[in-house]
Amino acid sequence: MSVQEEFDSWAESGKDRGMEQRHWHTAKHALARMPVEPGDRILDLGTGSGYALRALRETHDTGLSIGLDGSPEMVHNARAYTDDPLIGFLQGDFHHLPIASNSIDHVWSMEAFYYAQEPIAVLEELRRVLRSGGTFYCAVNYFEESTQTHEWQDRISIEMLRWDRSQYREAFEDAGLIVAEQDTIPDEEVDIPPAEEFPTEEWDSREAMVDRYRRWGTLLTVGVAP
Amino acid sequence: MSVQEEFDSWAESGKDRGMEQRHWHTAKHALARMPVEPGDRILDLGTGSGYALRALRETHDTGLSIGLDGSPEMVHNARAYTDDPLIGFLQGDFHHLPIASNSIDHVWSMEAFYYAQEPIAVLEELRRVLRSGGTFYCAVNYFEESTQTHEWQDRISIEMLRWDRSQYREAFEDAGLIVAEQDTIPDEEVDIPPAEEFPTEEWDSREAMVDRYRRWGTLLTVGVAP
Amino acid sequence: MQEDLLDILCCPLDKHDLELEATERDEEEILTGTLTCTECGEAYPIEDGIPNLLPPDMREESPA
Amino acid sequence: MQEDLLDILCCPLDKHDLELEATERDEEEILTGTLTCTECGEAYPIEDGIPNLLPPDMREESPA
Ligand SMILES: Nc1ncnc2c1ncn2[C@@H]1O[C@H](CSCC[C@H](N)C(=O)O)[C@@H](O)[C@H]1O
Ligand SMILES: Nc1ncnc2c1ncn2[C@@H]1O[C@H](CSCC[C@H](N)C(=O)O)[C@@H](O)[C@H]1O
Repeated sequence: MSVQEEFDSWAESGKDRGMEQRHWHTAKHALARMPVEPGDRILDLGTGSGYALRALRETHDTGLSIGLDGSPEMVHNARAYTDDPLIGFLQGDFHHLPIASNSIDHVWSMEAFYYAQEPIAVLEELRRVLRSGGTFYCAVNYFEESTQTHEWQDRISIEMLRWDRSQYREAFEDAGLIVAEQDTIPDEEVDIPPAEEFPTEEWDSREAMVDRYRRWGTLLTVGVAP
Repeated sequence: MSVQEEFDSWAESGKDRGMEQRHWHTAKHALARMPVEPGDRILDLGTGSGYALRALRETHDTGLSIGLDGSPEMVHNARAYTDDPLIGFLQGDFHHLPIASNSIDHVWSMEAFYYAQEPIAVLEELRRVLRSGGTFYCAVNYFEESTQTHEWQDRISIEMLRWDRSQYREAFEDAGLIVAEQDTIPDEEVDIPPAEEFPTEEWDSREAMVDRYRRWGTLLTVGVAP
Repeated sequence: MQEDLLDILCCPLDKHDLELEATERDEEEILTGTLTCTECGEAYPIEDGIPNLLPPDMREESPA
Repeated sequence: MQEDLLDILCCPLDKHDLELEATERDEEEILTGTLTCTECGEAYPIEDGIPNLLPPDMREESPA
């Protein structure tokens, strides 16, 4: 199954909105850190339902922004969720960005970067499209230290990149991005039931669930184009 | 009263350790975001008790680092709190850093920057001492949006800079630093008594205390040397 | 697709400018049309207001 | 003061290198001495192991 087909089926079954809701718990904290000024142009890499661009429009009055996704159903839905003329959606591939050099102020990406099959090439593309001083906010829930997430790979046919914190930092620097910040943002909102309710349908133990959400949550790496 | 005398008297009365304890609530979160690699050289601007350098040595195995402070009593105490040979303390002034150009990997400063009488000159000095790609993590509790802190100025004879978030961003950029992040970090640890215990000795209302600690906390601005 | 987007978009293959040919518009934007690379001549479709700027070999034909 | 610090330190006024004259040491570091700017000749004291690199006009005399 191709990336497009896989995510088309997610979008068709409403998973785009489900992700929006779940990812928002930590995404909002990462988004709040972005040094976005009014009029800035944002690229959302693997935009899904497009919520990040909608949020940045509301909070920062951002300029013409692009939500890019490989899945036609994802961008189709994303487009239907807003009629803001300053948010455009398009189908495109991480490795071949259809975006002019130095034209983007900040790039956001949540739960999408690890689908890159050639991550350094993607980072180099991002560096190309970013203006000097622009940032790449890269947020992932699937990473080496968060061991409870490792099994996600079994549920999807696309190969997922399982880097640890230092591999993210090194790859950013290899691609010529300065690493300005790295952090894990706990998900404090997901409801964790009391111990006696475990095992649940999804979780063997309360400890495992705490490790996934409260201990690790989302890994944020911030790169800056020099 | 000069800056030195003011802070000498703080250090003599144990306020250095008191600040360490209180500032740690939010400082630890900001420190955890720094992209510090083993061997990195850190400058702590207005080091007080020197806790930040001690923490970074422990967590990141940092290299030879400098705690700078104008107050001889502060650095005297700070030196007594550690015998780590890779942490050096010295007396110096923010505006005239006795530090070679491009020699520092990252600069940390907590609750000190707003004492700068010529903040742009200080930022330019920081840019000079930072290597390209190095960061300045600037944390302050006293800033425009956190209105409950404004009265601090009445208790100290040194003029304090009361910038808002955007003034911090603009000043960093004026000095040639890229702004990679800005965030407010709530203090979730300070104990806020139930409503019926207000007014307390320090606080008129519970709302005021919540606004100061949980709503605003510490303003972090991260600059990157290009 | 907003016409202003043309300023930011480029060919995913060689990064050259794109030329717009709109076949259907409403008050705000282009609904159907083609974006053609001014250098390599590759054509990218706009359908339902959404440009498909995947490299041609990744483009899956829309089901009939 | 660790002798290695000399690599990073400079004169706060003209940013030139400093020359160390140590008058008291223990196994690890310099306890008393002077750092002198190789360019402007300004001398900065080291006391109790701590260099005072304030610009001279900000230096307060230690109480007798
Ligand atoms: N190589 C690639 N090029 C373009 N999009 C890709 C891609 N690999 C994965 N994607 C897209 O990345 C998205 C990941 S799902 C995450 C969606 C959204 N950012 C959120 O936080 O909810 C999917 O919509 C998928 O189609
Ligand atoms: N112009 C200046 N040059 C050097 N140090 C200064 C200064 N203005 C203020 N300071 C120092 O800045 C410190 C602020 S108090 C904060 C101490 C410590 N960072 C903490 O978080 O607890 C004081 O120790 C004071 O002596």
